Amino acid sequence: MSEELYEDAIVALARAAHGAGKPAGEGNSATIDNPLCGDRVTVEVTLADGRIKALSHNVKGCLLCKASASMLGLHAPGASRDAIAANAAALDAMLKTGDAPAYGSWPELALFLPVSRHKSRFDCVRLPLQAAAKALGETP
Amino acid sequence: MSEELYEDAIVALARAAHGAGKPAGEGNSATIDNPLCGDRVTVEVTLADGRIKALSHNVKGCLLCKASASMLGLHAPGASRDAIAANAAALDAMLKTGDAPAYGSWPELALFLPVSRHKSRFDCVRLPLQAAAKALGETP
Amino acid sequence: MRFDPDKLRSEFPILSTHPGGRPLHYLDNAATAQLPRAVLDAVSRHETESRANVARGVHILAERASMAYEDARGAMARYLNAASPDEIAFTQGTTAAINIAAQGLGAGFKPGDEVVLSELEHHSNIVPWQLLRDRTGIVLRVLPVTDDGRIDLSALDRVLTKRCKLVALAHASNVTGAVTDVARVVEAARAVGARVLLDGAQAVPHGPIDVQALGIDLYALSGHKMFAPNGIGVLWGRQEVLAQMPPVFGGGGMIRHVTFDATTYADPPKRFEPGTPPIAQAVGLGAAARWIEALDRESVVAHELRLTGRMLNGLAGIAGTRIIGPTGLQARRGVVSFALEGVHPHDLCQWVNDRFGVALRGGHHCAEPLMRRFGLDGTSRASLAPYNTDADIDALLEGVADARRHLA
Amino acid sequence: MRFDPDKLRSEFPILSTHPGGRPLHYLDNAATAQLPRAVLDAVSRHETESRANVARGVHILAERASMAYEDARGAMARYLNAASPDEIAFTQGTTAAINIAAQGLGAGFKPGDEVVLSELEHHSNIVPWQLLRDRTGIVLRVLPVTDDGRIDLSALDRVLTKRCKLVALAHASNVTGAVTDVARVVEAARAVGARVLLDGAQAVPHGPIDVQALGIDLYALSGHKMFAPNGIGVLWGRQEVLAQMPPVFGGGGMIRHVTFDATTYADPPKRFEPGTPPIAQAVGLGAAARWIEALDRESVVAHELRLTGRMLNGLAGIAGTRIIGPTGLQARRGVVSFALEGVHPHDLCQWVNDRFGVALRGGHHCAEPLMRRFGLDGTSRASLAPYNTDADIDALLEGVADARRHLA
Ligand SMILES: Cc1ncc(COP(=O)(O)O)c(C=O)c1O
Ligand SMILES: Cc1ncc(COP(=O)(O)O)c(C=O)c1O
Repeated sequence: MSEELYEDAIVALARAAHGAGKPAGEGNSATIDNPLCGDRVTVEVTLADGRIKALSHNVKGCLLCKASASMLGLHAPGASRDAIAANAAALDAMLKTGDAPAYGSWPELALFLPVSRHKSRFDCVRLPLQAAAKALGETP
Repeated sequence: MSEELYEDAIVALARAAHGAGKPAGEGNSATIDNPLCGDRVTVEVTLADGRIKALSHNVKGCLLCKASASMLGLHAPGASRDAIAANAAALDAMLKTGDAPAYGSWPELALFLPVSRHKSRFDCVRLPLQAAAKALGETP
Repeated sequence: MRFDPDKLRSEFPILSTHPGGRPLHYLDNAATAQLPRAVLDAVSRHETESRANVARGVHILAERASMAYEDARGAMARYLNAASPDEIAFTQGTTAAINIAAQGLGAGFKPGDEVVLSELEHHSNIVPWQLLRDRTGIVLRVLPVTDDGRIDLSALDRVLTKRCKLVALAHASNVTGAVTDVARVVEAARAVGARVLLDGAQAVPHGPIDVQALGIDLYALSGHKMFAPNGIGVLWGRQEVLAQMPPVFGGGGMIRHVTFDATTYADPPKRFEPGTPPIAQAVGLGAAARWIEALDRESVVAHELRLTGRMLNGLAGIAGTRIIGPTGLQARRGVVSFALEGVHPHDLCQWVNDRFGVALRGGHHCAEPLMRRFGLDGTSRASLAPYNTDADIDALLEGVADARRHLA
Repeated sequence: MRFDPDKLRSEFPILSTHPGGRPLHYLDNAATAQLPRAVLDAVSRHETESRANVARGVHILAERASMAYEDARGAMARYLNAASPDEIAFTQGTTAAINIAAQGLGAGFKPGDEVVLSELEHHSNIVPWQLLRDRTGIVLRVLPVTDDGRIDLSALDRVLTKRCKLVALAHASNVTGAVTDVARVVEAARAVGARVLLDGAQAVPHGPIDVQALGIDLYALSGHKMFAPNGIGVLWGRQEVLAQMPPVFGGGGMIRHVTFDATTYADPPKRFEPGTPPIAQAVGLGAAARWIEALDRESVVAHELRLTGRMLNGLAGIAGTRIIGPTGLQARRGVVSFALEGVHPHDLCQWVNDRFGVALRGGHHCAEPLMRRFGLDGTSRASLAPYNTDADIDALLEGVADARRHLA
């Protein structure tokens, strides 16, 4: 496991920008600010049969935040609410403990493991998942 | 010269309480508080021909303050305004420098020399002379 | 392990100095307590290894400083048994904490609303409410003090009305040492729907507090009286109480967004921490809380009570002394005020300092209304910390007797 | 004697640590400057030899603490060339100082009275005035900022009206480094009878100030940016200005007499220092002022200017960088903000920290209106102190170029 925050894979994930796009206003959308740095993430989700049909996000933020949103955009379509919540919980646990993410999590989660040593950056990675939870009607 | 603040002579001077008495309301009177300890000195002076005819003081304060007021009560009657001011200045200089008081000052001034090492007590000794100056219409 | 005050003393560098050429008998702990190595080292380590501004910084020193600052918040949350670290706002001290509470709560008060204080309050728990009164037209009502220097809680029924919005009292008196019966106060306050603020300046040095068990709403304390540096204190408030309070001072760090038209504010506790906070001092406070927690509480309490008894008995044996406060050991701290007939407190304090190396405090102790209650201009006060010993009390008693012989 | 930054570095213990295993290139001085031995020692000596509460104490530690505290006041009076130490009120920092000024002056403002700020102010010189506006109905007017990040003083004529009571501006910007032409501001303010307050947080670290020569009325500063501990700052005010200000916070030490009916207040500066002040921190601030005064000012200024030039040139040579602020060396301090296209400031700061040991600050720098002026959410900022060297600048430039290669 790399010690470095900005592995090539994370830079590539951010650049891939899966799911990036202005909210079309067709689903439930939610915006969360990072109170520390003024960054802002908007996520819009459309549900069908209790699963996520589509998800788009608009990120004004750092590379870590963009990479995290891209990971969300990659995996959200077709996922259940529970899957989003489980991965958000796995992320929180990984950041807090510094241990590898729980088995069965999205594979890209592991890319963020080095962030666990940088408390000031936790929120950068969390923000997209929190916005998704909020859009899904959960208390973030 | 003694190193001690409370020489017998100072205790005796305070006890002698020359000039102590409630203001009779016949002369000019002035009250000064010690903002630090809440002590209070009132001095009343009666003038005749530019000299002090009578002086009385009322001290709510410590022994140093009472001794200083007693010194004032001893020497003020018959003294000129200038003499009061000169002794007040001599006192200030003595406290500040720690040197013996200026030649020609009231002899009891020297009793207060050890106070020069106790900045928190300067005002205790000064207060009566400041109240006298104020009663004499000078800015204290 | 038996509690050993002499061993404890050795943790405090200043206690082995000889100011003025005499061993130091420091009995002015209610004014400011001394600093143990653990606190001195925590602060200096912080300043030489982790010093940076907090929040928004991603470099390693900024990360360390932010973590240290939030860690201190956690330590104080534990010390007070707060429901969450978010209930801990760092302030400059008790005085700042009470002012912030007064202005913050005051925004919700209407003219005629009542705040109840007591006659034994420190000026820092009087003047902020007077400033608020001048601005908003609230009414201050005052609980009297009994002859033995306690807040007279039998007057609660009479003084607390339906208009009472807040009862703000000392948890322990800085003059008489009396500890307030908080349960009774809380019960009376709840009965009229009022909140309760405690001025904990004199209570916190004596061990952890359980604000939840006390059932109160707000708590104020100072670091420098609990073995921590100057310039740091805490305003604790229940989350919903702090959440209702608007900001008092504005600046960096307490905002959500700023435009010239409209600014939005951060949630508590940040809302009450504008500007760069006293970071190293908070680190010192956290270290102090841990240091106190590590003491054997029962032994320390027993030790201080024993010394308090020795002091009370000894003073009673010197003709002309009068204790201002409880003469027994129930519900009191080791803070003993007394008057010596015919001797001004400053003369007494100076005498015992100059000739016996005893550090007392003399004067009105920022409690003029209480002095008036007892017909005095001031008292002399001896106040204990765990590092005080029999030798300190002996020096005090010898000094007072000697002062009486020479000055009374 | 030639100025030797490497020798100076050796006075700062933290600068020879290797946080994260790399030499420390500390370029976050505008957020908080580091502490020299002289200051660390002054504070620790105070805490272990003279620690006590100030005022009203007659024991030897109390005497020492009071003298040390007043001595620090004297040192700051000299540093600012105040007319008297009584013009120096110690506060928690710049933010507290400006809030006290706002509430204190505000007591004399009427609805419709105007306070003039600028678009580059730190939130600490915006929000206090907004809180005052919300309470009193004053009007805030804002001087715009030029394209090179200076307060646009050509707008003074338009923005200052007869209703203007106060002009409150940064002496130097914490984002662009621009130094304000105070003479021009004072002239315009005097012409409409307005007072002038300067936020000196970013000016005081660079050497003594002459408030009398500046012709201003109030000055605010923080210790932690001028090589002193956290939790201490100064509000300087001309005697007659402070004398007109009512107290803002109440408590012990700022009163003349207290009764429940009416309390009278001490004269400035005590009026603005309620409660136990940050004593040890003031001692540290006094030591810091003396430490700065002892530097060879001309050499330090030349050194910092040279490094600033090197930084500006170097950044200009990296494609995609944009300087926010003056690109020349006239009337500016060694505070350089820049944007790197396609790279978020936090990513840039993290990169140069993790791989090059360079400590920068990224974000809005508590100046959101200024960020909006330049269409940015944040910048990266490098800021100098006398102990910075060419090696620090080289590491910065190398780091930025490297970040661009990997992240842009
Ligand atoms: C220009 C300016 N004003 C005000 C402040 C606020 O100072 P402090 O946070 O020390 O109160 C700062 C620094 O943060 C600043 O750079
Ligand atoms: C009971 C009480 N309340 C309030 C204060 C004020 O605390 P500080 O001066 O640390 O703000 C003190 C101590 O001075 C105190 O003893």
